[in-house]
Amino acid sequence: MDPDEVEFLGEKSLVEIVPTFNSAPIYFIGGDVGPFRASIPIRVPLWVAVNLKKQQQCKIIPPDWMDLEKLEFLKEEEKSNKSFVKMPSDHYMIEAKLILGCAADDIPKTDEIRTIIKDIWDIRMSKLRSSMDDMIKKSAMYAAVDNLTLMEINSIRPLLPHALDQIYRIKTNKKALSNRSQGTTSTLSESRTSFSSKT
Amino acid sequence: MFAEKACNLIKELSRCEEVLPPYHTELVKEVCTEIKQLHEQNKEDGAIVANESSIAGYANALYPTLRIGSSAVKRNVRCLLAYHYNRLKTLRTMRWEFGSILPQDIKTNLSSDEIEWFTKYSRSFAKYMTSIGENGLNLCLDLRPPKSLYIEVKCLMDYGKFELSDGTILLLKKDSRHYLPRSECEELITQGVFQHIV
Amino acid sequence: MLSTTSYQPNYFSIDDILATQERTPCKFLQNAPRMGKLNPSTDEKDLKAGTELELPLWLVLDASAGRQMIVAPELPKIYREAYREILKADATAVDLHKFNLYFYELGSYVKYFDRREDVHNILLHTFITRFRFIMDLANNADSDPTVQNRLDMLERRLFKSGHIARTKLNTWLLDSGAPLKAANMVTNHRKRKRVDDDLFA
Amino acid sequence: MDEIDIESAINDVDIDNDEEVQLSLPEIIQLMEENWLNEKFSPEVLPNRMDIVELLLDQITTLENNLKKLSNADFKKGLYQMEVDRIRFLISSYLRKRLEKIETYSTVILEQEKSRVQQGSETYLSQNELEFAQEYDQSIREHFESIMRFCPGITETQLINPNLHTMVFLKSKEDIEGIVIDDGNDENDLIDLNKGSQVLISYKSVNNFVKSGNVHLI
Repeated sequence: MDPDEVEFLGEKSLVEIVPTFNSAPIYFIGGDVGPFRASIPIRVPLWVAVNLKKQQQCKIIPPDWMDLEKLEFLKEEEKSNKSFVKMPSDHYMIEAKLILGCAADDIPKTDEIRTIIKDIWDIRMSKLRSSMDDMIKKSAMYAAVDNLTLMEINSIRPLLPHALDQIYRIKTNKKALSNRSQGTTSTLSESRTSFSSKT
Repeated sequence: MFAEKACNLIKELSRCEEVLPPYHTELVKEVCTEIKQLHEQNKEDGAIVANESSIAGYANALYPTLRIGSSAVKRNVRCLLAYHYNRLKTLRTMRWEFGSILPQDIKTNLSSDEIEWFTKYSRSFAKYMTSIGENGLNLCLDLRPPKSLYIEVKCLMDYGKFELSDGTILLLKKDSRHYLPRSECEELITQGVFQHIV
Repeated sequence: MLSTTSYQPNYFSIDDILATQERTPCKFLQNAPRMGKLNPSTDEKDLKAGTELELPLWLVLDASAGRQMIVAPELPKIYREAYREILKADATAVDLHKFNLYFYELGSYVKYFDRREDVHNILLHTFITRFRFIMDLANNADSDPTVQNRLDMLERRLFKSGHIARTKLNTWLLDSGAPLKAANMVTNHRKRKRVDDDLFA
Repeated sequence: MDEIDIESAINDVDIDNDEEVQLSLPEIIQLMEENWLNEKFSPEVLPNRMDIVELLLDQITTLENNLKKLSNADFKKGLYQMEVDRIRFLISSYLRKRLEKIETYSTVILEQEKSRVQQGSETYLSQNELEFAQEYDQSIREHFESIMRFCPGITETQLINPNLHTMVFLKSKEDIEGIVIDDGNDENDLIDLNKGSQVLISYKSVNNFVKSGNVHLI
């Protein structure tokens, strides 16, 4: 999946804005948004917020987690923890990118926030690389990825699943010599081998 | 060696991914000839093995030759079909990317069977798209998630007149720039007429 | 093939056809009349039992299958002990392409030529050990493009798909929006056309 | 155009879903997204959801017709159009993915569909997809026949099967017990999934849960 497709899914998460206009609700197929009253905060899908912001029709209120102190704490936690820490938002990277990208003027200390989110992302990326290597070394055909966000999961695709597919194929490719014929169909034989480290 | 030529057909394809090399009529013909000859020979040998052997056929002196011969036919056929199959796969993608009319210089690289197949595929595909929902749905559009309603594009060639859905007519000249609804120019971007300016 | 699925051979797959074209040593167990042409070092019409030859894998597989074996297959040398030892010592240091462009695919076929599981084990060991190397290569945007010359075909596919995904992610992280692009084939067609045009310039 | 038009257009929907209670439109979009992801990552073609595809297409057609009446100056027009584009992307990407698989595995899929009909079970393809699959499959066969005309009768049908062992990521929507992990060795482990948990696992271990909607691929 391409990152912009993950972003597409993340854009549905809600974010608070302060509109500069008055308007009746918008009746989206995906649910009503509004009514809008100038200066009264309201929650809208991220893609709506970004579009309104680009037209100078609102201020975006940063999500609670987009706060330097909280992020510092999160970064330390991520650093000291061997496993992945649960992120405050399932789409933190997408929210950060889109909100900081268009509403820097609404958010204090944008640069610091941007840097620290990137730090957290980098720490997690490096953990991901070691986990992938571990998994391949053990040829593990199962892994829990509970605290990974969709964008992070997508960052190890296709490499990890494809490498495991190939390991499985090498492992199970044990057709008996007698019933083999060149260029048969691609069905895998069901026979198995006892080699490989136990997962 | 048997099936060497057939394998050369495959090597030709493997050298150019995502472009279609000219249909190699001559080599295909040579492979067909090899198959035909081997097949005839196998039939002859097979008859001898079947007739002569009072015991099991594999005791016959010609049995090893027959085994090798039929393996060679199988291999030749595999390469021949794979050559054509993979070309159709590329052609299929071309229908999605170029639309139902292929550029002339690509057309000249196709066999007449392939041109016929392309027309057939194009028709089935169009029929399928028309059948979706009440008004049909063009699957060659909306390839990426929408980001903004309007985008800036640069025209890469003298294209001529282009009508927007509201009836406005634009004259598209090389290097001209336009600010247009994304949905209206996506197809021309895919076809390389427009370049999306970010 | 589907762009998103990992490699799996089928009847039409180009890689499987090329992998089965690789030469494998074997010994004829029976006389094969009129097959002397398989042996380039003699002009004899028939091929005698006992002749040792290197033949394409597809032929060796067929001729060695079933109860009545025409040829006895042997392991290509790159899967024999001396080479296995090199891989065991440090698989990441090996130029696998020099071993064979279809190291894993060919190996998956010929591993049955050996009764023990040594070849099977070395295929897994090699793949698993070299994964980190391939991952780092794919993640490193400006890695030297010639490095991938040391990969076998299966590894190259992995590298390539990983590298493309990584580049897309990096672009996403840096840029405000991915531009809409001309289709791949359209771009290739243009490029090639330009080359063609240049020839006549 | 006044707001009522759009509102009535949107609220005018009755979804008859025999399997579950009536879903709201936001829930239907959610379901469409899950089916899009399922189709994107599952190696085989899944039971079609043309019911929700058609429902959403009707919605956007109505909405687009109403939009023509809305002044270009109204900022809401752009947002409505954007949502229409989002849904259309979702649907067309979903259908493209299905078509891609239908073409690649046409022969196998057609056989499976035939046996589904014989067993009286629900077919996976829509009627239009089925027709497309048949035409496609036949066009390939005819192409091959034409090539082999010089020496008929020496080819057999060659099947391309999806690799059901493909590793996939999923999110569980329910608690599920006793999923078998096939790691290619002789022993198989069992695992349980909690609602909301995410795992990387072989598609073959979970394909039934994907089809029943207890989990969705991510």
